[in-house]
Amino acid sequence: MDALLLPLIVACPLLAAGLLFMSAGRMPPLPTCVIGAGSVGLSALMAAMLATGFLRTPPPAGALHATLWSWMQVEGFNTRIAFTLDPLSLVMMLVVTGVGFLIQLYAYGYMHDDPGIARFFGCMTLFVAAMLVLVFSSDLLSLYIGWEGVGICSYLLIGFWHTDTANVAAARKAFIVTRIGDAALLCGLLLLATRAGTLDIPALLHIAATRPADLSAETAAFLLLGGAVAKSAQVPLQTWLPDAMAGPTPVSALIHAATMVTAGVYLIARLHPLFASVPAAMTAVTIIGLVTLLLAAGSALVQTDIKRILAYSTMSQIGYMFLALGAGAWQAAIFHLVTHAFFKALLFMAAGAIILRVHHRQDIYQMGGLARAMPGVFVAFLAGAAALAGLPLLTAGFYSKEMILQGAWHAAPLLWAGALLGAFATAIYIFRCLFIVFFGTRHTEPHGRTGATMAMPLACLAVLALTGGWMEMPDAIAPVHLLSHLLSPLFGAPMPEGPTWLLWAGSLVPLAGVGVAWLLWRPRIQTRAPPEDALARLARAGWDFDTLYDVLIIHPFVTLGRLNQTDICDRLSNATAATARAGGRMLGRMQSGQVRRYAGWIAAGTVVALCLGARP
Amino acid sequence: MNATSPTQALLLATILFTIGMLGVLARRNLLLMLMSIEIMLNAAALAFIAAGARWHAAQGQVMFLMILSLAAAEAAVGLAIILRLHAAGRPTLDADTGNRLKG
Amino acid sequence: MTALLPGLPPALPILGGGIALLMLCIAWHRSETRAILIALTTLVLAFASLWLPVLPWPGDPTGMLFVPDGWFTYIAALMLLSSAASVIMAWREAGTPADEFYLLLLLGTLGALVMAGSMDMVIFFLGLETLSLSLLGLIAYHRTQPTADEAAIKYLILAGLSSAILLFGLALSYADSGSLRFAAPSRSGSESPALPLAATALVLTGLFFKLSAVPFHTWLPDVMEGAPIPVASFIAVTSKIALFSALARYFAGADLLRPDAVGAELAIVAMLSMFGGNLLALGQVNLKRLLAGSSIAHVGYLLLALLSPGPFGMASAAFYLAAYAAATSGAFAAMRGASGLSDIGAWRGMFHRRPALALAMVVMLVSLAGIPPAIGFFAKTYIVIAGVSARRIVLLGALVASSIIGLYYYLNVVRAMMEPVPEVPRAVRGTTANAALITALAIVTVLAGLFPETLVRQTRSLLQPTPILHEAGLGPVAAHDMLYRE
Amino acid sequence: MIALPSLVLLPAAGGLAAWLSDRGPPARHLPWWIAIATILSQTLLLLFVTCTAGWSSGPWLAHFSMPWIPALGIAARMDMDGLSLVLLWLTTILSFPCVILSARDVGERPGLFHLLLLATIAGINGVFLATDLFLFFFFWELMLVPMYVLILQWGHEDRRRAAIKFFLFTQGSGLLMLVAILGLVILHQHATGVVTFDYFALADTPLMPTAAMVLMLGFFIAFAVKLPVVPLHVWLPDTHTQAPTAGSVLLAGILLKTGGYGLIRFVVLQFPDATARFTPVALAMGAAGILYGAWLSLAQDDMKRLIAYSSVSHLGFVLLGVFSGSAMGMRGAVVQMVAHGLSTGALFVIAGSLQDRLHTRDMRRMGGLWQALPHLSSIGLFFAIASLGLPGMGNFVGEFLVLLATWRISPPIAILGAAGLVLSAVYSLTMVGRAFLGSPHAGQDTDQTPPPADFGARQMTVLGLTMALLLVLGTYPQPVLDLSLPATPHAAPEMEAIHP
Repeated sequence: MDALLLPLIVACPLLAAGLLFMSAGRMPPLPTCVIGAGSVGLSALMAAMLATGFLRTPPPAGALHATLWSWMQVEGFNTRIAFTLDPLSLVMMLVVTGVGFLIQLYAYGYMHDDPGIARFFGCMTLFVAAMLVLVFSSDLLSLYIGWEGVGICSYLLIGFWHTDTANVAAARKAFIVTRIGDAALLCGLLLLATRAGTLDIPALLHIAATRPADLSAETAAFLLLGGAVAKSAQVPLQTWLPDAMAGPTPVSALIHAATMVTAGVYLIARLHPLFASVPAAMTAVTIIGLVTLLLAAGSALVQTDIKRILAYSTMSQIGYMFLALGAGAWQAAIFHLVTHAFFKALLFMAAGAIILRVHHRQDIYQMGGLARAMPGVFVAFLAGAAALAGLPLLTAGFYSKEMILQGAWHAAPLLWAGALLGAFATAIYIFRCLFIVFFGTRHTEPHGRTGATMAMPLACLAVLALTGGWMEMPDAIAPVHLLSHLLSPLFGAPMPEGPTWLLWAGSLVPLAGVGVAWLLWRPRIQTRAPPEDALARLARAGWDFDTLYDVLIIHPFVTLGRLNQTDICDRLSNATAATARAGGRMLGRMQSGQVRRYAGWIAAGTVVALCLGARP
Repeated sequence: MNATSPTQALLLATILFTIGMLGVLARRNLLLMLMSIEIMLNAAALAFIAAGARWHAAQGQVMFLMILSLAAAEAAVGLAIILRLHAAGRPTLDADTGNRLKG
Repeated sequence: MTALLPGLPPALPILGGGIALLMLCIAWHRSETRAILIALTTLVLAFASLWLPVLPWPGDPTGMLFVPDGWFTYIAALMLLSSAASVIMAWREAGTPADEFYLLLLLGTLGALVMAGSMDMVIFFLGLETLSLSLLGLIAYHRTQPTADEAAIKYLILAGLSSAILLFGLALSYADSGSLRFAAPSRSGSESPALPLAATALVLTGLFFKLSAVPFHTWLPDVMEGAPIPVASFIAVTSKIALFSALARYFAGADLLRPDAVGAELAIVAMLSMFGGNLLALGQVNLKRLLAGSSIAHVGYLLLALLSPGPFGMASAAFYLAAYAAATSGAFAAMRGASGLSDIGAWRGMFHRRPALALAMVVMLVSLAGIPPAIGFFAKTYIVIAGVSARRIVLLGALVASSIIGLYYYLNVVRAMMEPVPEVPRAVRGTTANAALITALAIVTVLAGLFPETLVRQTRSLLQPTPILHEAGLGPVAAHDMLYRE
Repeated sequence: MIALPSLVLLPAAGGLAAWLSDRGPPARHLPWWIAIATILSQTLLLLFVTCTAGWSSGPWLAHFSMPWIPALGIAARMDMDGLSLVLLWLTTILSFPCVILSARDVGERPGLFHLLLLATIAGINGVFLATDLFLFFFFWELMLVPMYVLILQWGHEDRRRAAIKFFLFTQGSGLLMLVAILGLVILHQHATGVVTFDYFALADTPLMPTAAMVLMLGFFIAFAVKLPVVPLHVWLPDTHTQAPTAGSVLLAGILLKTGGYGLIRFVVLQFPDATARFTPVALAMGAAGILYGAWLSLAQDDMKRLIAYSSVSHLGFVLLGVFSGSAMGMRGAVVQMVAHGLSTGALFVIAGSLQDRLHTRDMRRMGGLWQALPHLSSIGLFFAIASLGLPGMGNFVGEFLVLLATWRISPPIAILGAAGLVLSAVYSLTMVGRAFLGSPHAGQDTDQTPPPADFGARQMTVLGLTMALLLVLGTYPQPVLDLSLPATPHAAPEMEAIHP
């Protein structure tokens, strides 16, 4: 029965998406939303049932399997469309469906007067379905379906308001950059398939566990890492995420904060034995995570667009997860993934609520003093910010970040220091944003009020963002280890905890950060102008990766293509034709019309023939 | 009888032939071209005679007669056509000018 | 009257009789209708008589002056049919009075037939000159057309030159071998090896000129443009067939695969003709000149077949001659049907004005280009088979390359015919006879292309290599009294 | 089995009927209806063939043989194996969009148009069935002529050049193949003393390595021009751009596939050793084609040109698969051919209908079409996504299998192929972005009269079915995969099956 629920959870949003696309925009908003959100809610419900069943009576092998059909079966390779529910995918499933459902609700409030709402909900539900495929698949190739599926949905949704060319460009950029990673991932799959003859994840992991890591294993690990990096917007393929904010805010909340961007983390966690067997890859993951964490936090410090701030913060938070993965603290990574899904979605939706009410302005310097105007939103945003900053004890972010710091400490104190620095910066930039937006003098008069459909999800997520962390606590506070126990069959026992002063450091640094933010941007001395020195501009531009790629790759490629627009190979054939015509003209000249010339040709021919005869 | 051997006769024929050919190539006057062709034909005829003499066979002379008749026929038709050209208003007998058929 | 003379096929006397009759009629009272009737009946009778038995030649076969073998029969059939086509085209077309026109046509056909079967220099020479002299008359026949005389005088001078060269070559070979047998002299048994080679080279010049192979081709485009359509068709088809068959006979005994000067000259000329002809046609705006170029190119293909001895060589050549004859006469007939429009520009939009005619023309061009389902496709394939089996790689390459060039101008005409043009005053229709001719030829071209089996069977092993006099051990003396047997 | 030749004769006869039925304005659509009836009956016939095929009697499913030119050992012989069946089905399916969508309003002389269309289809069917090399070549040439006339008569502004280019390239390379065929025949004759054009007999001809290589190249060039393979592709962009919509669909959808089919049947299976020695070059050419085609299609402004170059890129995968030397690659190549036929055919339909509506193919003068033509644009988006190889669509299955097979013999080439996938995303999305999305083009007046009509039920149905097929092919390709492995000529079908 449970194994049968598994495909149903996917099918539900899929069918809804099909229905919505079929309707071709002829359906009024309300039923559209009911179908969209309803289907996701339904699968959330089923997911909850499934989860409770799973937790109450864990299946014999610790996982549920549902093989749908055999996809390709040719000599030397076969692959199936097969789903598996194990603790990891269980967690992901709950996040995707739960947060997804809330965001769908919110989206109705946000989009209900948009003409293309059917397309919007169609893509959203399709995205949920693809994400679930990604999560459930027990075969890397069917996982790849979901992997690319979410990519295309993100393309469609970023470019949702397609009349603006900028949005279209942003969407294309997002898809293409991730596609580069996907190509790497595909190569990894090819390599693994050639090596193992199958892409069935358990089989692969078995091989990785038994066979010593050879060159091909290392290459495969790095190729997969490439895919993960692009999907999760890590250095050096992170450039697409800030632009992706061009999409409607619910999209940013669902795809570019809660779920899709964390797919890379999920992939690495899913294949952790493979990575664990390749130390070099682990180091690479760690370094990528740390670098992204710091760079993104740095950019977030100087952004002026509220959504871009959140985007950069997303990058840096995923950097945390990569750091944890690289450090081998798998549970920590997943834990942070979950909590991050809560509070980042919350932040985005709160930001969306603000944007909606200040006439779609996004520049924080044009807001300000909104705390009184929209207290509910303020509270929600505050909760989210606190969780993101990881204020001690009462926020989810604190516990997950704490766990990561512990892991980093075990891997290398230096990493720990870096992570701590990141935490400090995080606290600064998010509270900078909060102070500037909600305190001080008001610059834009908000209109209307945040509807219930938007308020309700905000409330739920706010609660989650605060309490969500209690599922896993350090022993020093309370010996609660629900998550790591749940995941231990996969990841083994969690690491032992470090000395207690780590905990102190981890809880004081964010507070310090908040303090600094208050000193700098408290209402009294709020400066109206963002910092304009070179470093700030560089950081605001995301450290100019875009320009770099433009100059190095895109521009030369496109220019050369333009130059060769009329295919150079074409010249060859034209040249041949020209020579033929020239020959024809020459023979025409031979046809001078003068009989003596003709006689001359005959004589010449005869003489040549005679010479031929005389030669031997 | 052995004043001239067939080989010498052949040589003479060859010389005549070459002269005729050069005439055809060099002359621009249609009449003279025709005459050069006659020379060539006669050279061929002479060659046949010589060959016949070499093999002591009469076939050579037969060929000679044939060629003679051909030469006559050609001359006749050629002159007729030249006359018609003149009638058609071609000013000169210059073969190089006034050609409409070319290219 | 099955055989007046032993070994003489009845077709020749029939033609002669027809000619005489026609002359009498002309002398008595002119009438084009009667003339054409007589001409046609003569040709048909001659054609029918090809199947009559020929009185066997008494005595030594090597002494025959004229061989009515299978090759002769086949070639003669082709030539009779194609000159019949010319006759039909000429109906109401040649300037009045047209009686002598048919007379000359018959005369030329007679010469061509004689040439095709001749084994002896004298006979060959007679046939050749009969043909070319009557051609002269035909070319110059149009009084009104100003270019006719020019074409005629050009043909006269060049033909005279070439026949002089040919005769000189024959004389040399006679001087060398002492026999008038019309065959390539073998170098064995002659004291001066240069002599036979020179002789062959000169004879080849003569033959190539009439065949209009590059570089002896220059006269053809001009003459064809100047001559009336039926004559052009006659030159392009009948006389070429005759000349090619003579060439084939000339080399019937020789081993062309042996790498010597003759083989080299043939190969070079073949290649030059393929490229030259196609390139020449490439730039033409006059349909007659275009067809002249294409016929030059086809001579090149035929030479490839000739140069590929073996089971397929002559068979493919024979097949190709048939395909070529049908398609080329058809093309000229179509031009005649379009009231002699020879400017390609005038053919624009023909598809919209006269679809049937245009369709026929397309069939002919497609056949000439060697595209299925027309017969030309299989013919070309057949020749390529021969070339491959004889390993003529270079020539095959030339064939492929030049055929691609050929495709271009054939399709160019097709394209011109398809272009939509503003309605122009519709051209005067050709005669119904001509229309029937076009239809028949088109049907033949397509059907024979789809089912070439019968023709393939017909053309197999027509021309047996004939022994050369020297090997027969027949001395000049024998040749001497052989001459006086007539 | 008489059904095989009737697969060729039926469309031809239908075409003739359509031509004769062309009686001017009052019954303007009569030829169209006749054409539809023809392809419907062809579908039924093919269904019949599929059902009655001898599934049990080995890889060869159906046979027909009858002497044609016995003097030269030429027979009208047709045999059908799974590969032929798949491609025949592709032909039949694609002839529906051709006729139903793009052939309805062709302007003057609809009868002739349908005649040519159906004649081309007949020739293609023949190519997929013939197992007598002469017959094969006959059809190979035969299918070009009507296509040439189609382009010439109903093509766009620069049609003359395009048509003649198309014809010269394909025909010229065809002549090379002819020489190669005859060379094979002659060698076979020298070896056995028998002149025959029979595929199965010739496949067993003992050949010197060099001879085999030369002959193989003769065939390869002909098929490479058709497929097309860079640098022999130059005829394709012009032709596809200038051809009328139906012509483009036919060209891209099916005609190019004859090249792939020929490579499989007459190159790889007939000259295995030579092929093996030639593989490195072929792989390099394939990769070059993938990248070069994608690169150039990225640079185009003309929509049809862009799609044409994308075909060059996609068919590079076919070359890789065919020469990967493994059954997996072969199957992948076939799936790729089918998927490409469907997706690119549909894309050409869309480009064509855009040209009918906007009278331009220049994407610089399009943009923001989504408002005016939501249905058309969304369909275009779908097929663009399909052609960038999204998993779940047929193209991905083909590309993945091909790449997997390639990786086994040469990872670098496979990596280049994967890079091609990135580029395919670039050009597909560029096309979508420039044509359908963005702000409505300034020059393209929004108040044009009448506003361009969006896709109606007819188009939506046909294209919707095409989408469904692509999705099915992408999610459940097994039937095609099972069929697509070609039967070897050495397992010659038993005789009594040939003479029923």
